[in-house]
Amino acid sequence: MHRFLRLSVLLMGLFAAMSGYAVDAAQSASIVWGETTMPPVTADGQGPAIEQPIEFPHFRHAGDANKDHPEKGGMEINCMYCHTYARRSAVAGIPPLQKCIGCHQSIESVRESPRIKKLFEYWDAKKAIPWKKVHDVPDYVRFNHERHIKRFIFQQNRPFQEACGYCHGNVKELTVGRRLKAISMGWCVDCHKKDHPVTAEGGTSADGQAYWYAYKKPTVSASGVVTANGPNDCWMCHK
Amino acid sequence: MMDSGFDRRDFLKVLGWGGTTAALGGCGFTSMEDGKETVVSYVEAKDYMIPSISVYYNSTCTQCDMGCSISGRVREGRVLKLEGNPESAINRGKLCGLGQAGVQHHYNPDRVREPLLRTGSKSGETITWEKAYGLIAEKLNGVSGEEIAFLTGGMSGHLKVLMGNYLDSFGCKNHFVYEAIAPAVVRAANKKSYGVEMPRISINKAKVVLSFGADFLGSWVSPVHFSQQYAQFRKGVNGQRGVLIQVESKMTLTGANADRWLAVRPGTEGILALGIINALGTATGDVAAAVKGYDKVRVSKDTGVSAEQIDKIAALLKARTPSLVLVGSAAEGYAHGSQNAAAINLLNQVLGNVGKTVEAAASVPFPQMAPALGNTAALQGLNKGLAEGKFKVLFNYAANPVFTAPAAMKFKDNMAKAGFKVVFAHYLDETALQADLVLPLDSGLEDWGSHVPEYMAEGAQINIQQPLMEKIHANTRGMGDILLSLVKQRRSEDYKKYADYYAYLRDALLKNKDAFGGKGIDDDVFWDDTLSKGIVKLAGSTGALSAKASAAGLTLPAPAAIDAQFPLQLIPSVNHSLRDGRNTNQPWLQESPDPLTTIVWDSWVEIHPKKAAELGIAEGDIVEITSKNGSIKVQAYLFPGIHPDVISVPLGRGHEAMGRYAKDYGVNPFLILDAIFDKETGELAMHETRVKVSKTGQKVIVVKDEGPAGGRQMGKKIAPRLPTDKVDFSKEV
Amino acid sequence: MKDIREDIAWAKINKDVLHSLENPRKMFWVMLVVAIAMVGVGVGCEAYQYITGMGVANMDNPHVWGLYIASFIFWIGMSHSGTLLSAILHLMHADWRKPIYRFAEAMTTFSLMTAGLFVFVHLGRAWQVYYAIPYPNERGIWPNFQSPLLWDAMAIFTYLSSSILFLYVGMIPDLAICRDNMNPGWRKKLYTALALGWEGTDRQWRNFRVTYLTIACFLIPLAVSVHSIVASDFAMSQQPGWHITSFPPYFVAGALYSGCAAIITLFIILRYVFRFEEYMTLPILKKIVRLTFAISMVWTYLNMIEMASVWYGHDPVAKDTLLERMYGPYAPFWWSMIFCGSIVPLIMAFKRFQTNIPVMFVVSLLLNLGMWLERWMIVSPTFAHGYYPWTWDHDQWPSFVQWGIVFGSFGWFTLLFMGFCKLFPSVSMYEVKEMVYHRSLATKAAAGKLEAAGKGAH
Amino acid sequence: MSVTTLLEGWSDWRHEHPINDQPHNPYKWAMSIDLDACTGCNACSVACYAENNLPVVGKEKYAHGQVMHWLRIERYWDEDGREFPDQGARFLPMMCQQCEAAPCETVCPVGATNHTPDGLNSQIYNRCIGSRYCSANCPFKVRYFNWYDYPTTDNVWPAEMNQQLNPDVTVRGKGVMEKCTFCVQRLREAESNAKSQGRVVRDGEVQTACQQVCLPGAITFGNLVDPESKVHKKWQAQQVELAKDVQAKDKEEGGSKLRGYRILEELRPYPSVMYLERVRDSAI
Repeated sequence: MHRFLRLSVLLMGLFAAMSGYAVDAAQSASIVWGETTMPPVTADGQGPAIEQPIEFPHFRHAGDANKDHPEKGGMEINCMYCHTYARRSAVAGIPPLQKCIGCHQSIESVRESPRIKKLFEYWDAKKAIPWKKVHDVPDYVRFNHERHIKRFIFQQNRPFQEACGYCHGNVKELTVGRRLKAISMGWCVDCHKKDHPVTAEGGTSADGQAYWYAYKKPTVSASGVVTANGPNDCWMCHK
Repeated sequence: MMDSGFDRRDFLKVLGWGGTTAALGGCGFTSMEDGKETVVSYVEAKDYMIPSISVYYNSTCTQCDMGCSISGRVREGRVLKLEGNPESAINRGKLCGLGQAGVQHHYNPDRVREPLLRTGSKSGETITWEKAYGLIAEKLNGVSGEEIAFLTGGMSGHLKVLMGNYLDSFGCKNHFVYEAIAPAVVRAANKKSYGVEMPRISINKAKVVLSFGADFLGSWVSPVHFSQQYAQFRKGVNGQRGVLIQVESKMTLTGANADRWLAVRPGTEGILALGIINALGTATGDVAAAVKGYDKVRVSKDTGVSAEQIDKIAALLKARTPSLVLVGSAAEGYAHGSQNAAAINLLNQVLGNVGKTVEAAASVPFPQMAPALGNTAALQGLNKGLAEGKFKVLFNYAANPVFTAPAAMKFKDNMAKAGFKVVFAHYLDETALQADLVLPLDSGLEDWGSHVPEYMAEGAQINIQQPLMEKIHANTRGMGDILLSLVKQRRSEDYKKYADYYAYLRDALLKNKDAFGGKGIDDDVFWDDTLSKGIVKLAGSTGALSAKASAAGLTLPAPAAIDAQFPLQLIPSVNHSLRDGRNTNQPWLQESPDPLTTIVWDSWVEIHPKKAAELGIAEGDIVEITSKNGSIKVQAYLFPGIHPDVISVPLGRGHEAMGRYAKDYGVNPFLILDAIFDKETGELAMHETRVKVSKTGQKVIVVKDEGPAGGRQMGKKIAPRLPTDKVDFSKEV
Repeated sequence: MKDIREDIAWAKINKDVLHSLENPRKMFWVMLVVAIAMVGVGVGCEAYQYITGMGVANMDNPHVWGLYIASFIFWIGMSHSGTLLSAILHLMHADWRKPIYRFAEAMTTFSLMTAGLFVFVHLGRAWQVYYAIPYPNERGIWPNFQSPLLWDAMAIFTYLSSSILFLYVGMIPDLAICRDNMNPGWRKKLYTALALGWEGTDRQWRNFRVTYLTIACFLIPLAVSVHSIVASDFAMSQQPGWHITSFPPYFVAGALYSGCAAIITLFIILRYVFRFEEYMTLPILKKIVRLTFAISMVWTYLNMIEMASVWYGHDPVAKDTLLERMYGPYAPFWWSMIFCGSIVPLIMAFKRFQTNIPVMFVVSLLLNLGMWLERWMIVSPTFAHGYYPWTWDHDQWPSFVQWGIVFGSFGWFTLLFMGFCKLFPSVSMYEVKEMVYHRSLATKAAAGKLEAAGKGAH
Repeated sequence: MSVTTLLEGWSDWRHEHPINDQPHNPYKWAMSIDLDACTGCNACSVACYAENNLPVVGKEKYAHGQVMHWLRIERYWDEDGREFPDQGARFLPMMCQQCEAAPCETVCPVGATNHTPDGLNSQIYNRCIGSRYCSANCPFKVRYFNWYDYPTTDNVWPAEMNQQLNPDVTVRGKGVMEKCTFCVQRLREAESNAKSQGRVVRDGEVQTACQQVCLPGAITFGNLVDPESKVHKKWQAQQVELAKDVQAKDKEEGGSKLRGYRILEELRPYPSVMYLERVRDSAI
């Protein structure tokens, strides 16, 4: 009988611990639940390192300038200068080869470096570079770059590195791009559950009616600033 | 799932952007594949090329000859969907199901991909185009113009011009333009009564439309255009809703939408028309004389339409003007078809509709580009020639006579008599299988072209056809390019300046820039503008119609007596999307139910329940339909909308070739048609075939959308209906 | 017709029951082999369906539920009588239940497990079933708590776990007996582990009784609620023939009915296979039969109520559906359901047959058939004849896959059940001992009174 | 994921009735279909196949009733037993009615079908576990289940054909339910574009595939909230109100001279599709 009681107590304890763990886990969605739709996550909680046809140095282009060693530092180019589609379309796409050449044909200094050589080989052959896809979500998930950029960069004037970096991580320190955040549903939802100040523009009536389907009712502060959550309407991302 | 056959990688090569793949969602096994997928980006991108944003290109639909202008949705280099082009007066931004399925003609897996030489092995040996052209040149060597025959479907525009030039280069006159189900008799009759073959009709202006078997909502002339007129006609002018009366022995889609559908005894449509003229009593002169004998008692006896019904119609036609009388396939398909049509047109004239709802259509001021209209008499001529062995070389384009010619004509055997048979084909259809040389064509969405529609809606227009995407198969060619190469064999001097058909087309259009309203505009600008519009509108010339009613030479035979041996009349009905069977291999059309029977993927014979009871036939019985020229076995469907002495089998199915989606589905009623021809025009009288029906004892479950409740609503208010006096249209918006 | 002997030695009880664990009649092995074969068929069909898609079961678009749901309800229903016998009768101190409640409980557990299988079989994407479980997950969304199907899942899980607990707790003293009487081997180890060191001290007995009673009390409302919830899958929908308030009691009655019928069947089988003639005696059979008869009449009544409520409901569609069942394509099954469910049980009213084993065996099987048909007649006709005439169903006949899996489920149940009876004492030894002890006391007392009376005469 | 979100969010997750729910704003997509104009030509159905990646199941599966057409044309005959249907047939395009109080939504165990802010009845393929309860509870039977894995089935999308698939619409694998979505991919794109320009979608800016192709223009589609939209005007003219189950027309049958009705309204699903009755002339 004692053993029986002890056993049951033990079991209950286990369950409690598990669900507690699950809750934390969900909050910082960094662990895999063994579900087929979850990204494969390497030990450091990042995506796998990926070999690209050309080892594109993000840090050189987007990285911060380095006062004393300019050659080591970056050029602080805006993400959207190359990834120009991101603000105009749901998918960011890959810059056309033309874009790279546009600058590099006039940059003699690095012309002979192996990477640029390769670049020009592709260009002369008019062949598309077979880039490998870095951020892949399941095919029934439709993330809309345009919407997020419109809201966070053009409406709320946040620095592009913060806005882009929120999902893509600190790419400006990388060479070849790599997935730095667990881009999983729970992770997206976490952000959609956060309070965001929203503006009355963009077809959003000021009483926040358009947000009645968000995780929480919008709140309107005394100064008339509407705070609301992102949508939790499934059809926003799954169509 | 990704690894199970449906290869995502291939998909992406075309698709370009992994993020926008049409995904196999819900399968539970789609995994995230960081760094697995290749994202093919553009090398150089025009600024309007944005991933996941579609671009629309205007072109022309080639699914049938009516020349609707389409606007194709193209994304990441693939055409995804076809919409109507609002610029066109013919389809005004709409497109029928048949047109929608154009993409399935384009992407069809059964297209011919390489030139095939079939002389040796029947399976065909793949050869190069050079070899193919060489072969043709060789075969044509020393062959006189009279020994060459060119069989095509309806053609127009510059392709027709080029074709003409090619034939002239041999001094060849044998261009046979063949359409299996064209309104050829009506054209002839119109020519007689109005002076034009295809007048412009305005259903929307009419208060009453009396249609003798003209299925203008389904398959007659330009359903896309007429359906829109019909909508306005129903809305009515100032609340006066239009009334549609349909006279035919087998209910068509139009009949199903009529306020009054009259099951007339087959072949007596003309008599009814005269009877109505008689009942109107407004006719004068020779017309009055001609209709004198047709009092309603006799007419009602002959036609099976009750006398009071005739009076009602006459009264309505008197009361509500203008009206419109249409003559369609049901009236023309007899040995006395021309007479039927003439009588019906006469009614139109007596009612004074000419000039009101029947007007002269604009025509393109370039006769050489005007459409060469197909008919069945042409096939007659060709067949005769072939039988006599007159033709050494036979070219075939956009026609499938082996499938559509009645077996009685023995076309297949006669075709074999031709020495060398070249078929320009999209698919290995029945005719292509008889060819010595099969040359693969570009799809309608890969090819250049210009079309002049037979039916001109408002002003005259020329429709431009341009490729919507890269060729799918490297080794297919456009018909224009092929003809050009062939012409070059003959007259290299005149044509060597044209690299390809595109160059020819561009040059030809720009030559007449001024006529096309491009006066003083830079060539490139005008050309790009034309392409982006997809249409060239021009001031067409319009003649006047002769409104004078004349019954000269109008003699209608008495209704034929029932043949004891073949008591029933076979009406091969025209399905609104399968038509003569050239589109049967497009799965969307196979699976979209026939509107009236809701049957899919198969043929059927429509029998009136009363008749079926007499013959002891139930739905799903496999019955054998026997005519003088053979028999077909097909499932029975009890259909109320048909004259009891008539049975009807839809055309278009029953292919023995043409790929996985068409082969071995249904039966082909063309085969058992009697070779009876219209006395005046020599057109095949499609409705004259007499048959008998016998049960085979087999039974199947009819594959249809309709459930066991059939067309009943079981007392529920699902599709209710109101009489006009219970509706106030003026309230509506 | 003799009942359990009151002077039967306790040692003999142990011996007989333990004997059943050692060597049953040949029939046992025959049944085992047959059962395994049946399971094989079922597994084969399921594998085929899982790989190819639900389509092979030949359901179609209006008609999306088939035999799976019907059988699911059937098995859930069957589970109820176990609870009835062990829990309700336990509280009522009906001592005749004692020799048979053990296998009744086992039946409960295993039929629930079988029912659970059908959930997976029925789902289009069984591999995603965890979406329906309300656990804190990474996706940050819950299942839909409004859906009766979800209540179902929860109720069944609760019922299953608690009935397993009930079965197990009730077995502890017997397991101890097994432990003490087994010669060393894996079985002894097993019993030792499961007996949880039972020594039969007063304290243990006291705790044991309390625990057992508590679970019993907890189980009864649960059992009722479970089948009410299953009923609400239908009653809470909007469909004609389903949207009926009397469904929950109707389902519960049906459940008890099929359960009791099943108990009769198994009673007869066990009695023979494990040589329990001395314990599972005819008087006990008689009592179950009478109980079953009573319930069958209740069911018949509720069945009529259903029709009546539809009739007074003034919903023409619901009426149509009802009539469709009686006269439509499903008529033969509906009428045989009425026959098996309401006519056949009348046989049980006759004393002559109540203890006639062959007759009762056949009758009980017929009753179960009737109950299975009832479930099918609840599910299918509504699909075939719903609100929307256009989609009324033409030929919706379950394919061999559906039949195969249903067939297999019976094998699966038999396999589990017979396996259990071979592994654990299917007659509760300690309770039988109690029973005979109490009875002997009673008779002794009676005899005593008699003697006293005799003396007084003088 | 915490229990608190569940409790907080509860009321927001369920929109059981258009009346005691928040009114739709700024969008409520609705339809009006004029059966007097509809000719039953099936173009809409084909367009739907083209737009929404519907599989062509083939003859055998069609025979088993496993066809996937989201939009079906029903053909009814008069039931007065005359020899000929001499007033023609009645055609009815039937697709998901996007009910405001949808019977399918409440019963889905995993909440794979929900009501959206713009008044649609969403179907989330990747959430669906295939219990098929929604279809069981749908009065119109307009939900279609993937009985097979069509993408990998022969001759459904063989090479080349698969290039026609619309990238904006998920291709469904086996075991999930699907139905008409009012072409949500088009609606959401339009809403998004409008938002970027700081306005609401204009009337006629977005069309459903079936509406776009409908030859006689029988289908009107638009935003019911926008008083200027055609669909709003039509509903108003017919005095059909979204949140009512008895309309002006039902009060005086025929006498009201109105044509607008909603199918199976008495079940109170509050459909978003209004039909206009077919008319036949009484003079002939």
